Amino acid sequence: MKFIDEFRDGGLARKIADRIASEVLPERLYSFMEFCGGHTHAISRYGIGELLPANLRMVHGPGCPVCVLPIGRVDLAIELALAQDAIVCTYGDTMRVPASNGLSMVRAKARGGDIRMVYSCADALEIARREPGREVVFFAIGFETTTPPTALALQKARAEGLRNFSVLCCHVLTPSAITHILESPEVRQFGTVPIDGFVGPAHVSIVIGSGPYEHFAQEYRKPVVIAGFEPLDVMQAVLMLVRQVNEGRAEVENEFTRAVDRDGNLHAQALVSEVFELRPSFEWRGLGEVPYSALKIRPGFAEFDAERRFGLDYRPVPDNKACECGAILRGVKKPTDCKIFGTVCTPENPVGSCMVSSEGACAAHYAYGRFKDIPVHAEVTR
Amino acid sequence: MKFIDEFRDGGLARKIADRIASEVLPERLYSFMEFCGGHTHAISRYGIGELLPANLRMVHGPGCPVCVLPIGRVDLAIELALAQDAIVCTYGDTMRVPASNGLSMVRAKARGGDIRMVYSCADALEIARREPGREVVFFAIGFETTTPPTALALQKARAEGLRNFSVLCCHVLTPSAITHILESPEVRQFGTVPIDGFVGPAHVSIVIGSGPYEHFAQEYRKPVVIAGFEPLDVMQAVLMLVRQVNEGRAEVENEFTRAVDRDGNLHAQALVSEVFELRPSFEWRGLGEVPYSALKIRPGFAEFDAERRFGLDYRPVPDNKACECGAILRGVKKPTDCKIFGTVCTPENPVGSCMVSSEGACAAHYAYGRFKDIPVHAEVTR
Amino acid sequence: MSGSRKDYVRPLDLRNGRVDMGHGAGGRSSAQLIEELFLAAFDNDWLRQGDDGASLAIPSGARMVMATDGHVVSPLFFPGGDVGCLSVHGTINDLAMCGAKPLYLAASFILEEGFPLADLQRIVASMAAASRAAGVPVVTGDTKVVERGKGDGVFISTTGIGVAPAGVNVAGANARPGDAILLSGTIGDHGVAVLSKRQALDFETTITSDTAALHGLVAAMLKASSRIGVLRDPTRGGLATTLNEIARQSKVGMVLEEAAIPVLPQVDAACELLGLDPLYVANEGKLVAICAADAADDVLAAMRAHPLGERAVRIGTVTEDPHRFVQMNTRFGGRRVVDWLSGEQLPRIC
Amino acid sequence: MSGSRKDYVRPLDLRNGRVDMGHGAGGRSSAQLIEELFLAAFDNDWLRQGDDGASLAIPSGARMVMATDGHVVSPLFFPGGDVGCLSVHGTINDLAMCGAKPLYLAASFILEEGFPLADLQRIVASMAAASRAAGVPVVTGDTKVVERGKGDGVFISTTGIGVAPAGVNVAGANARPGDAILLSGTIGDHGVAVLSKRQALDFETTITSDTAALHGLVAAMLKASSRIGVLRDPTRGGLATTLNEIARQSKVGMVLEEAAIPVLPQVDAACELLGLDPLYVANEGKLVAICAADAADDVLAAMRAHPLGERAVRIGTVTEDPHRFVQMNTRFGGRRVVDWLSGEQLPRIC
Amino acid sequence: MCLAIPTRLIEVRPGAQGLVELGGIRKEISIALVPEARVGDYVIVHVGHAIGMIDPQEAERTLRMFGELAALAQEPEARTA
Amino acid sequence: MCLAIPTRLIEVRPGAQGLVELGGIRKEISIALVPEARVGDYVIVHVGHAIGMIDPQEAERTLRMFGELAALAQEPEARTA
Ligand code: SF4
Ligand code: SF4
Ligand SMILES: [Mg+2]
Ligand SMILES: [Mg+2]
Ligand SMILES: [Mg+2]
Ligand SMILES: [Mg+2]
Ligand SMILES: [Mg+2]
Ligand SMILES: [Mg+2]
Ligand SMILES: [Mg+2]
Ligand SMILES: [Mg+2]
Ligand SMILES: [Mg+2]
Ligand SMILES: [Mg+2]
Repeated sequence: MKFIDEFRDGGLARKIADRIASEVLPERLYSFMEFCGGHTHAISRYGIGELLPANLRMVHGPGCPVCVLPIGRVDLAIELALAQDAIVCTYGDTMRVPASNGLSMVRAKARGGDIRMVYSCADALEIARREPGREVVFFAIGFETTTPPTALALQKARAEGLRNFSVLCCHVLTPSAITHILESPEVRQFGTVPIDGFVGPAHVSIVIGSGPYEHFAQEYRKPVVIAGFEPLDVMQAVLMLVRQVNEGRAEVENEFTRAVDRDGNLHAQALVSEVFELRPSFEWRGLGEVPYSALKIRPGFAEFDAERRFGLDYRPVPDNKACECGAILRGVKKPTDCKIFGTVCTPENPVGSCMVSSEGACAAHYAYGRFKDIPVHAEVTR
Repeated sequence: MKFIDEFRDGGLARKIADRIASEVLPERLYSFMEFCGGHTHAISRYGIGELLPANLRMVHGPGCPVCVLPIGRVDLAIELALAQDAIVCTYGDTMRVPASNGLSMVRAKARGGDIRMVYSCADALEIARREPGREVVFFAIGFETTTPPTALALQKARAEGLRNFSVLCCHVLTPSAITHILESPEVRQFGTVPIDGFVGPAHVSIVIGSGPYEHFAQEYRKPVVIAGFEPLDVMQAVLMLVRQVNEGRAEVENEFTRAVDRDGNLHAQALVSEVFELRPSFEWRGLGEVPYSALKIRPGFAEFDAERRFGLDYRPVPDNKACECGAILRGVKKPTDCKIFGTVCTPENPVGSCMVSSEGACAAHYAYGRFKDIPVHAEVTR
Repeated sequence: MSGSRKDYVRPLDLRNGRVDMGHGAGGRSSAQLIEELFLAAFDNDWLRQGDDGASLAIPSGARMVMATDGHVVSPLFFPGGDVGCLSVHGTINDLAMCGAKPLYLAASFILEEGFPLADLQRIVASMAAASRAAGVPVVTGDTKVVERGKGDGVFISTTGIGVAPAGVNVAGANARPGDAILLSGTIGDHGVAVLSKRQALDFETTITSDTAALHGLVAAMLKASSRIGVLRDPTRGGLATTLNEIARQSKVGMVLEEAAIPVLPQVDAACELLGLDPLYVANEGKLVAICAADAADDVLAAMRAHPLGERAVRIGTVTEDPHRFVQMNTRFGGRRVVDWLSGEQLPRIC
Repeated sequence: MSGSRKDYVRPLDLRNGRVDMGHGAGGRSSAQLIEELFLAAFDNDWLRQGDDGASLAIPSGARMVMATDGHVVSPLFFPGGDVGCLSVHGTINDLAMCGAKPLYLAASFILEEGFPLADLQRIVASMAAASRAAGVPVVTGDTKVVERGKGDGVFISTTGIGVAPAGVNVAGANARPGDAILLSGTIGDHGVAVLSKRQALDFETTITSDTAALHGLVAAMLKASSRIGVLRDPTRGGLATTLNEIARQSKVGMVLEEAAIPVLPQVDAACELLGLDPLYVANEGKLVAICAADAADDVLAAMRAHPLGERAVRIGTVTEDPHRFVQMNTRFGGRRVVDWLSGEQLPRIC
Repeated sequence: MCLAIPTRLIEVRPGAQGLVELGGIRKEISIALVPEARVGDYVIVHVGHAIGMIDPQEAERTLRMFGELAALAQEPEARTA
Repeated sequence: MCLAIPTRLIEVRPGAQGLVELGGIRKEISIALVPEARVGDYVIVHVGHAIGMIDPQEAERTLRMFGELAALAQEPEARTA
C-alpha cells in the first residue's frame, strides 16, 4: 500500500531509534504526550515503546473521540433509540461505550433499540431516505476530521428536504482540549503536568492545518510536532521533539508535510462553519467541562438538530470513583496506577473512559502492553 | 362434552339408519343437498354415507364461506397486504385459498405480506389498538353466523374512534344461495337439478331462525329440515326428509330445536342491519354472480370499509376450465366426475372452490371418502 | 497464578443481562457465556475439554445410529416443558425409534440478540436435567448469536448418536400386512399444551405437554419381543401423518379403530373449539409401534408395565393396499380415509 | 400402481416458489420439500430410507469424535462460497481438528418463511457438492420453518461424526513450552470476503473465502508426524482468539513473529480501510498446528505438499507463561500482546 | 361451515365478556350477542362470540326422539336378522 | 483516532463521488470535501469521505529525511556494537 508501507519499515525504525538514543541527554527525563489515539495505537501496535530510551516516556492523551464521549451523551443516544423509537445510526466505535444502568449501544440494541452501525454518515442519510416513516438520528462523534462529513450530510438533508433525519452532535475540538490539559483548574489537583512537548494530531491537522497550534506553543512554551499515524512518523516526531527540548525551542513543527500544511482544508472548514457553531462548554469524559471545546448545530439547521427536535435534556453522569482517567489523560498517572485496571475494568466491561476504545490509554495498555506488568492477567474463569 | 357427545352415539346411529332403510321406498331415488359444509364435514368425518341406503344420495352444497370466496376477493386481501402494506387479519380458513398468480394468503405472507391469523375479529381490533401506526384490515368472510361478530367489531371501532381499522366485507347470505341453486339461469346448462330436499343450516339458523326458509319451501316445493351439525342430527334430518318426500310434503321442519327457533337471534339481527346493508350482487366461487346474496358496510361506517378506504377495485377471475365445481355445487356432478380431481387438483394445490376448504365437496371426498375410488391415490413421488 | 493480582472478572449478569452480538463473536464474551452458562449446566469431561469436538468411546461391533432435529417451538416455555427439555427428548426419541440406545448428544444454539440470559439459563438447566435424567450427556456444542429480528429467542438443534444392538432391525419400511399397530398413549397433548399459550388463542387448560424420553420404553419393548418392525414418534403432523409416512415407506395400507385411540377430554375439547383434529396434533412423548400380530400382546404388556406406556393400546392393523391409504373405522360406525396433513393445521372457523 | 389413475403431483416450483409455513408443518408439503429438494441433492441410501435417524457402520476399536456447528452467515452467498458449503466444511474441520477422519454428517435446517426455493436449492446443491467432494455424506437431517422475521433465510446446523485412529491424541490442552506454532496459510480471507458483501460496507475485492475441508491436509500431517499436539481452525475470532484459547487450555504462553504471518494484500488493505485487525478476522479453510519443535520441519513439509497448505509457515513458539499471554514480535521491531477479541470486531472510524 | 360449539358459561366478566368451559378447558369469549345469557347456561360459541344458546329441554326432547326411534327400530332390526 | 488512509482515486463519479483503490480493493467514497482531487491523486479517506490529499513530493522528502538519518546513524550503530 503506497504511502503506508514505506512508513512502517522496521529497518528505518531502528535507525531513528538509534538517533533518538544518541540525542537524548542521559541526565534528563523526557515526557511527551501524543494527543491522538492514532498515535497511541501506533505506539502500542508496533511496540514503539520498546524502541525508545528509558528516560523518554510517552503519555497517552485524550485524543480519542470515543474515550472522551461522556456517559450522558451515550444515554441520550440510547434514549432516542429506546424511548423515542428512532433509528439511531452510529459508527462502530461507540457501540460498546458504557452508558448508565449497565447499558451501552450494543446492549440497548439487544433490548430492542433500532441501532445501526454505519461506516459513513452518508449511510445514515440513505437510511432516512429509504425509511421515510421513521425518525433517523445520526449519533455524530469525532474530532475535526469527522465533522466535515457530518456537515455535508446536514447540508444534503436540508437541500433534499428530508423530514425524518437529524443529528445528535457530539463533535469536539482538538486545540481546546490540548489547552485544557495545561490550564484547567484540575491541574492543581494533580500537580504540575510534567509534559515536555506534544505529538500533534495527524488527520485532524489535514483539516485544520498546523496554524491553530502556534498560539498554544507560544502561550504555554511547549513544543508541538504534527506527525502522521504511521510508526516511523511517530518516531521521527519524537526525535524532533527531543531536539526542540534540547535546543530550548517551543515551536510548531510539521513531520506530516505530505498531508498537512499551515492552512488545512479550507473547503471543509468553510462547510463546517456554515453548519456548526461553537458550544460555550461541553463535557469530556475524564476531563470534565471544557469551555468552547465542541460544536453545535447552527439555528439555520435547527430542524435537523436531534437535541432540539426531541427536546433532549443533557444530564451529566459522574465516572466511577476508583477511575484514574482524569490523571491519566493529563499524564500524571499510568494505567497500572489504577486499582481496578485489568480486573474490574477490562475491555469487556470498561469502567472509565481510557478503557472504552482500543485507542484509550488503559485499553491500549491492556491489549498491547500488559505483558510487561506481570501481576495482571486475563482469564475468564473465576 | 355435554350437548355434543350424546349426539355422536354410534348405537343410536344404527337405529336411525335402520329406520331410514325401512322407510325409503325401494323403487325411488332420493337426492338431498346438505347446504352447509358443517353437514358435509359430519357426513365425511363420521362416515355417515355408509349408513344410508344405496338409493339415497347426499349432495354437498355451497355452504362453506371459504369455498365460495371468489379468487378476486382473495386478490383484494393480498393487494392490501402486499401493495398497501396493511396488516391483514384473517381466519385460518382463508389462508390456503388459491388466488391469482399462484398466490394465496399463505404465500403472500411468505412474500412479505403482514398477514395474521386471528381466532376472532375482536383480535383484529386489538391489533389495531396496539399498532396505531399501521393500517389493520379484517378480511371478513362467513355467513350469517360470522356477520354479527364483525358488526360488533365495527361498532366498537366507531365508538372508540379507531382510525386505522377497516373491514374487507365478504359476508354472504344463505337463503339467496339456496334459492339461486334452483332458479339461476345456469340451471338450464346442467339440466333439472335433481334435489328432493335440503338439510338446512344449523348455526346460521341460530341467528336468522327457521322463518326465512318458509318462502323457499313453498315457492320451490322442496322440503327443508334444519339440522344440527352432529352426526345424529344429520341422520335424523335425513329421516325427516325421507318422510316429507314420501308424504308429498314440502315444509320447513326443525330438527335443531335445542338451538334454533322461528325468529333466531333478534339482538344479533338488529346489530347486523345497523351496520350492513344488502349488496345488489356478489360473485360466489362456483356459482357466479348471485343477486342480493351478500352484505356491504353501510355508508355510516364508510371510513371502516376497506373497499372505500383503499379505493379497491374488484376484478373477477375465472375458474379453471376443467373445474366442475359449478355442476358439483348444484348436485349435477360428483367430485370424481372431474377430470383433475385428486391429480392436478388436491388439497395441497386446490384448483377449484370445492377443493379449497376441507368442507368443500371435493376436499371432503379427497380426505375422507376416496378409499372408495380405487383409481385415485395420494403420493408425493412422481 | 503465582504473583498474580487477584483474578476477578465480572460474572455474567444472569439476572438482568441479555444476549448481545458480542456473545456470539467468538471472543472473550463468547467464552464467558459458554463457561458460566452452558458448561455450568451441562458439566461433563467432554465439554470441559473445550475442543472443537468431543472424543467418545463407542462399544464396538454395533451399528451406530445418528439423528438430528431442530427445535423452534413458540412459545419457548409451555405447560409441561420448554424448548430445552424438548430438544433433548426429541433427538433421543428419534434414536430410540431406530432401535438404538442413545449415547451422546451435540447441541447447536442459535440465540437472538436481546434474549434474556435468565431465560436462556432456565432453558439450559431444563435441557441439562433432561439429559441427566435420560443418561445421555451433551458432549459438544456450538453457540451463535443472530441480530434481533433474525431469530426467535432460541433455536436448538440437537444431534444424537446411539448404538443399535445386533439383531435389532427397526425401520419405517418394515410394516407388513397383518401386523398390529400399537400406540403408547393419548394423542395431542403436546400440541394442545403449546397452542394454549399462543397469544391469539389462549385458553385455560390443565393439559401439559407429554414431552418425554422414550428410550427406556423402547428398550423394554425390544426386550419383550424381537418382532417389532417399526417404531416412530408421532411428532409434527401428528399420528395421522406418521402413519401415512409408514404406509408409504412400507407400501401398505392401514385400518384404524377410532374408538381405540385415546384422547384426553381436554384435548378433545380444545380441538372442538379450534376446529382441529387430534389425529394431526403433535406429540412429544408417544410412539407408534408396528409388530407381528401375534407379538402384539407381549409388546403391549411390556409397554403397559412402563410408566410412559401405561395407556398403550392396539389401534389398528396393517393391510395390503396399493394406494397406501390409512383408513379408520369411526366410533360412529362409518369408515373414512385418514389423510396426510395438508399444509399447516390452522385453527378454523368453518 | 396397478389400476391407478396416472399419478401426477404438481412438483415444487423451484423457480419462483418460496418457503411457506406449510413446508415445515410435517405434512405432505414437508415431505415434498424433502423429497424434491433435499433428497434430490444429497441422494444416498441412508436419507432415502426416510427414517428418524440413519443407521451407520462404524469401524470398531477406534475412538469416535462428534462435533457440531451452527452456520448463520450473512450474506448467505459470498465470494468463494455460501452457507451450504460452509456448513459442510465447518463441521468436517472441527472433526479433523480432533484428529478424526470424518465419516458422516447430519444437517438441521431452519428456514425462514418466504425464502426463495431457488436460493435454497442453490445452497443445498453447494452443500451436496462439498459433501461429495469431501467424501462425507449427509445421512440424516431435519427441516423446520419459522415465520418471516423470526429467522434469516437459512440457518444450517451440521453435526459430524468421525473416528480417530488409535495413537492420535490431538487436543487443545497439548501445547508444551518449546513447541512450534504452524499456520497453514493466509489469514482473514473468509472474513474479508463476507464483509465485502455487507450492505453498509460494500467494497470491491477479488478476495474469496478460503472455505475448504481440511481433513485431507490433516491426514497428511498426521501421517508425517506423530508429534502434533494441537490442531485448530481459526474461525470466529480469528487467529488471535484461537491461539488465546489454546494458551488457556494448555496453560502456556506464546510468542509469534508478525513478519511470518501471511496476509494477502487485499485483506491487509480492507482491514486498514475498515479499522480491523487481520489477526481477529475469521478463516474457514486454515488451521493452526502445534507440534514438537523438532517435528516442525516434517509437518511443514507435509503441509506444503498439500494444496491447502502451500503457504504453510511456522509463526511462533509456545512459551512458559503463568499469565498465558500470546505475544507478538512486530514486524516493526517491537513486541505486543495479542489479546482475546473483545465483544464483536466492528469496523471502526478511530 | 360455521364451526360453533356449546359451552357452559361459568363467569360473566365486564365488557360483555364471559368465561366458558368445555370438557375441562376454559376460554374468555364475548357474550355481547346473547345479553340474556346467565352463568350456568350453555352458549354456542363461534369465532370467540356466543351467537346463541342451548335449550336443555329441547335437547332432551330431541334425544328422546332418537331413543323412541330405537324402540320402534326393534321390529325392522329383527326383520334384517 | 480518526482512522484515515491514503488511497488512489481511480474514477470520478457523478454527485461528487469517487472510486478509490487500495492494495487491490476498491470502494466508492465521497470526494465532495476535496474538489481539487483528480484521477491518479492519492486522497486520504475517513468515514467514507476524502478529507485531504497526499503530496507525493513531500512524502518523498519525508522518506528521504528518514534515509538521511539512516546514513547519519551508521556511527552510533557502530558504537553500540
Ligand atoms: S483502568 Fe479503567 S477505571 Fe482505571 S483509569 Fe483506566 S479506564 Fe479508568
Ligand atoms: S376436483 Fe378441483 S377442479 Fe375438479 S371440481 Fe373439484 S375443486 Fe373443481
Ligand atoms: Mg430427527
Ligand atoms: Mg424428533
Ligand atoms: Mg421422529
Ligand atoms: Mg463451534
Ligand atoms: Mg423476533
Ligand atoms: Mg463445532
Ligand atoms: Mg467449525
Ligand atoms: Mg473449530
Ligand atoms: Mg426431524
Ligand atoms: Mg429476516
